[in-house]
Amino acid sequence: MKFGVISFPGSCDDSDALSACRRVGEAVQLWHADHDLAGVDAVVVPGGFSYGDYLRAGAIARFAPIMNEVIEFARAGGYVMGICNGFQVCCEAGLLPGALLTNVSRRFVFRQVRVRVLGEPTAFTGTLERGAELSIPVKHTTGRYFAPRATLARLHAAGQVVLSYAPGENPNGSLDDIAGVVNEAGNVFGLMPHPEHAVDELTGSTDGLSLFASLAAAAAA
Amino acid sequence: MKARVLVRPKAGILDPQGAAVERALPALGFEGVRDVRVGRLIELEVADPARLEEMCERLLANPLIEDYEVLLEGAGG
Amino acid sequence: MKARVLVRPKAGILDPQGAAVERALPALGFEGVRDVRVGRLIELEVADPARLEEMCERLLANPLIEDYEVLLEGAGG
Amino acid sequence: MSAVGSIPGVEQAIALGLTEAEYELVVASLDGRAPNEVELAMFSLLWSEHCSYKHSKKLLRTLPSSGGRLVLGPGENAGAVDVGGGLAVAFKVESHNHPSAVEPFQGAATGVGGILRDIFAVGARPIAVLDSLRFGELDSERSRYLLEHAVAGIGHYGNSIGVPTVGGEVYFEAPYEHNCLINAMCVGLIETERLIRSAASGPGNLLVLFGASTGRDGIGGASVLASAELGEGDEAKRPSVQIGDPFAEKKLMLCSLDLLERGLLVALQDLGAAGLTSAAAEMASKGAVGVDIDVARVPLREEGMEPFEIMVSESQERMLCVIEPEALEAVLGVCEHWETAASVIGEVTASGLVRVLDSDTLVGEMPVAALVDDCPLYDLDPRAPLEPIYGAPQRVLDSSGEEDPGETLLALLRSPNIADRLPLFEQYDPVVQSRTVRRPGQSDAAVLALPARGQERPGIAVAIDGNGRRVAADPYRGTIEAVLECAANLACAGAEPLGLTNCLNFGNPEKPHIAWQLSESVRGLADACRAIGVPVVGGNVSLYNEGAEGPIYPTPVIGLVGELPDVRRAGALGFCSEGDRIALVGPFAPEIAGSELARLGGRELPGSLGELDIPRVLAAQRVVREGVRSGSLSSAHDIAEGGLAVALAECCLAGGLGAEIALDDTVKPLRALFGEGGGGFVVSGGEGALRALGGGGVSVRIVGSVSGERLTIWSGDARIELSLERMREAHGALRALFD
Ligand SMILES: Nc1ncnc2c1ncn2[C@@H]1O[C@H](COP(=O)(O)OP(=O)(O)O)[C@@H](O)[C@H]1O
Ligand SMILES: [Mg+2]
Repeated sequence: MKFGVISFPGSCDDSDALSACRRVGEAVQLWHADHDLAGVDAVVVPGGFSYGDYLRAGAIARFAPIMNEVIEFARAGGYVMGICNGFQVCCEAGLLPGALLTNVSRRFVFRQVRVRVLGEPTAFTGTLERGAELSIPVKHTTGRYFAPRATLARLHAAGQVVLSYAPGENPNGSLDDIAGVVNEAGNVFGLMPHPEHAVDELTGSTDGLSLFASLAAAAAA
Repeated sequence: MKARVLVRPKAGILDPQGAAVERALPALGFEGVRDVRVGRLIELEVADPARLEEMCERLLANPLIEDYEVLLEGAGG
Repeated sequence: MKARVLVRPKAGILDPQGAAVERALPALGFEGVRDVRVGRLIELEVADPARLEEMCERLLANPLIEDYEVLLEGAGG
Repeated sequence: MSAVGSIPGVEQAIALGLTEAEYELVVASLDGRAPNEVELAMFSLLWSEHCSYKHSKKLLRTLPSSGGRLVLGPGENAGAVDVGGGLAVAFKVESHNHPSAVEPFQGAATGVGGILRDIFAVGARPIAVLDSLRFGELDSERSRYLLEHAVAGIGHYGNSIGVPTVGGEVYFEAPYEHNCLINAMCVGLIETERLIRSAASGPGNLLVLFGASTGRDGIGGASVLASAELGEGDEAKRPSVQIGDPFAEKKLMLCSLDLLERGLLVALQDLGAAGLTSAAAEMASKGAVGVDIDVARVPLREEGMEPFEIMVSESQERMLCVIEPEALEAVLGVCEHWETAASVIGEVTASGLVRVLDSDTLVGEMPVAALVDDCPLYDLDPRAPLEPIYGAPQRVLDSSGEEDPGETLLALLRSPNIADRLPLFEQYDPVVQSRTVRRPGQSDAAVLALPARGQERPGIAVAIDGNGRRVAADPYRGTIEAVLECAANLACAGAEPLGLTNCLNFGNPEKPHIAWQLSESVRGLADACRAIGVPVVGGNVSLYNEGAEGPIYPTPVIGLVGELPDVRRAGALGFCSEGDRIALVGPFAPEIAGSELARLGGRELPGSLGELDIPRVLAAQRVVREGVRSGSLSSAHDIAEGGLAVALAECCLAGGLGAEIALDDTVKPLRALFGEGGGGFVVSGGEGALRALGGGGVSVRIVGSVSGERLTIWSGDARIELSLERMREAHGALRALFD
């Protein structure tokens, strides 16, 4: 099973995501200017500050050549996981509902938070119990999840909210404590926490590994 | 032609920057200020103003969370 | 009274955002765009517009690196 | 020569910061010819304190700067030490004080950008940033403004570029009210044999400028600014604020490292203070060659820039490299891949001259040696002050502290110099790059894993330290204390020092008492480095940090890098297991004078500090380090600001566990609880493990156990009993600043 991790100019957590993926499968780097996905089974759009986060987080990266391929890949049911900046890019690209706004604190926040796995198992949470709590760091300035109320109702009803900040842990003011959502088809996942920074006891926690493992299993199936 | 694009958070969406400014003003002795919203200003020189609308829709603003307004040089505001 | 404050990077001051937008536009098929500057838009309801200058100097803009311009409702742009 | 352009006079030279005598020297070094505008601008910058170190160079030469594991010493953009496995760690701390006082967000941000460039200028990949900050008391609105924006600026740059900010320190003291200090340290990793120097060589080789285009940023900025006391004149200096672009720097960094990987570079140099002028002259000087630069070939961001403006511009995110002509195509290709503009702006010559051309017109011609070596170095005229230089700190605690030790401890935990720094460092990303084994708040030093060697998991620990108030009380001993405390922080993580960097932040060295602080402090620094057996690999000096209100506290900021054999055994500061015994280790001789408690009580600084028994301090550090490395200790924390009681409270809060402590009443309770003085550690572990630390001249006193959810301390008849909750609430005092 092969992951592809995109590198945009300004991506920061791309190599972290690569090594996280390599713990559960093969992984290659995909360059923003490339026009094909090198036959990968799943795409990770990593964290960082693509194009400096200038104008609006994810707004410019969304138009990188590689994103056309990612959009096509996703439309065809391919698995895509957008982490932090990658989540913002996926929202801007219309692959995921909603948008991410400046934290209520107006500041960058790094914090090890507890997040809960919700809803029915998805390709990204398949190996996890519903209600399982994971300790994963967040680090962002623009992580406040927003969607119109009607959309939120639909997301909840359809079980598309798959990750939420545990009570009292919401670091950014996200509506309904939403930390991660999937698209209607369930093949695109966006989350603000950084599972690639929770794959080794030595550097904090291994709770993020299960998300990559779930994805690897789903993509291999 | 010189154009200005004003982008603001949609009504009803919490605007922490605006709220912070509103909180800070009285402390500086500025009373009677309400409804502060902080958005983005984009100034640019365009060959074909007809395409500004499309630029805003696709790049300069995110219609889900932001309203925008285009001011053309001399066309007044 | 409703007022708008347009804040932009001073002429000559580096504007990384403007430069990034300018580089991005052609890739989206928008040619012929120059001199892009990205700043802030602040909209507010003020009781006493006479004090807006001072508000800009002290809080809304950073006079070291930013110019500002006050537009009053109806007073045109 | 045929240089065109108006010929300024001595007045302009003085306006640019040169003395009349220096101007005469410039004329002499040009064989009697008065320098033109371009030349005068270049001389005035290179001969400024900031670039020439004319008041500190002689002192710096007294620092031990060789031996140990040094592989690259002072003189290059950053120094480096060998960390085994064919790897070296390059590191340096640098100040950006004056630009930050003018515009804190951009000043701090570009400070980080500048030190990052110094690290990748030697070929190392930046793996960590640390910051050291000083502001006035927090009841000052300006101090709160500077703090908020400087922290945001540091985070903005480090977070965006993807280098973790893993540690730092901050103090709030009145003498910094008008001269805040913003020092940043960067640590980089590189295969030792890839280290690259900045010496230009090979006449005919090309000079390639790459990165951002050149604007009027910082013209009359850092160099001149940093060489004169901030005063009324500031307004004039303001229009030239430098704006940092971490996105451009990230591409510049990856591009530089890629060029090195491919072996395309002869030499590499960052553009910092004095921009192209300093970069070109330094490269030529180090290589004993000449350079021709054509300003017409420098990509500009603004219209109508004068040749001299181009030569001194401090636009950020630019690098200069020397390459062989054959490599040009390949170099341009790599730059294009990284979306980084690059242009040939000149070439290396055998002339020994820096020649500045504007297309075909020669607009400046100066001997490299005159620019770089002929700047006069001044002897200081150190004289110990007869009266105290600094007034007593403002009193914020009305009680002496005796009445209710519990309340006193809470007041100390609340003090901005002791309160939890979380609200600051949670604005920094400490984990990007996946190396961070100990983040801020987990251990006294940050710990970073190095690439695994088979089963081995080696790592490094880094810390930055410098209590200006104690250096003000006693420049010599205060500086030794700072170095030993930094080493103690490493010991608590289980690391042994390999190399030291420093930034000397002082007032006006032309004043005898400041000269005295500076020379005493450097003497202490040199002695301390010899004592711990590490070389000084590099650093920075920031002088003239004073204004009408007087000088800052003398503030040598110390950065240490050390090694750990096994990061799986990295130390932690928090108590972590109920029932563990707690010991006080080391020759700890607490004094109230000069302590944080004395500060809160508004007491004058003492005229001197108690002498440290250095061999015994080092012995204590050794046993703590060994105890951590062997895994026999559960926690280790050094005793610093606020004394033993604060150290115990910090261990409780970090671990979420209480403790019961009984101190023998050999010393007065207040001193035992809150007195300060280096050399002491609080450690926890099994009784046997703690006893095993003793002997070998190391005093180990078991004082209690880890237990429950409250901290209880008996000291003579004084008693403290506080819940974790109350301590946490007090310790969180800084949070309010960021809500
Ligand atoms: N306090 C100090 N201790 C040791 N070396 C120092 C100190 N201050 C400056 N240096 C060394 O002097 C050289 C010039 O410093 P600097 O001008 O700051 O370099 P750069 O311009 O690359 O930042 C560097 O090699 C630096 O390490
Ligand atoms: Mg340098």
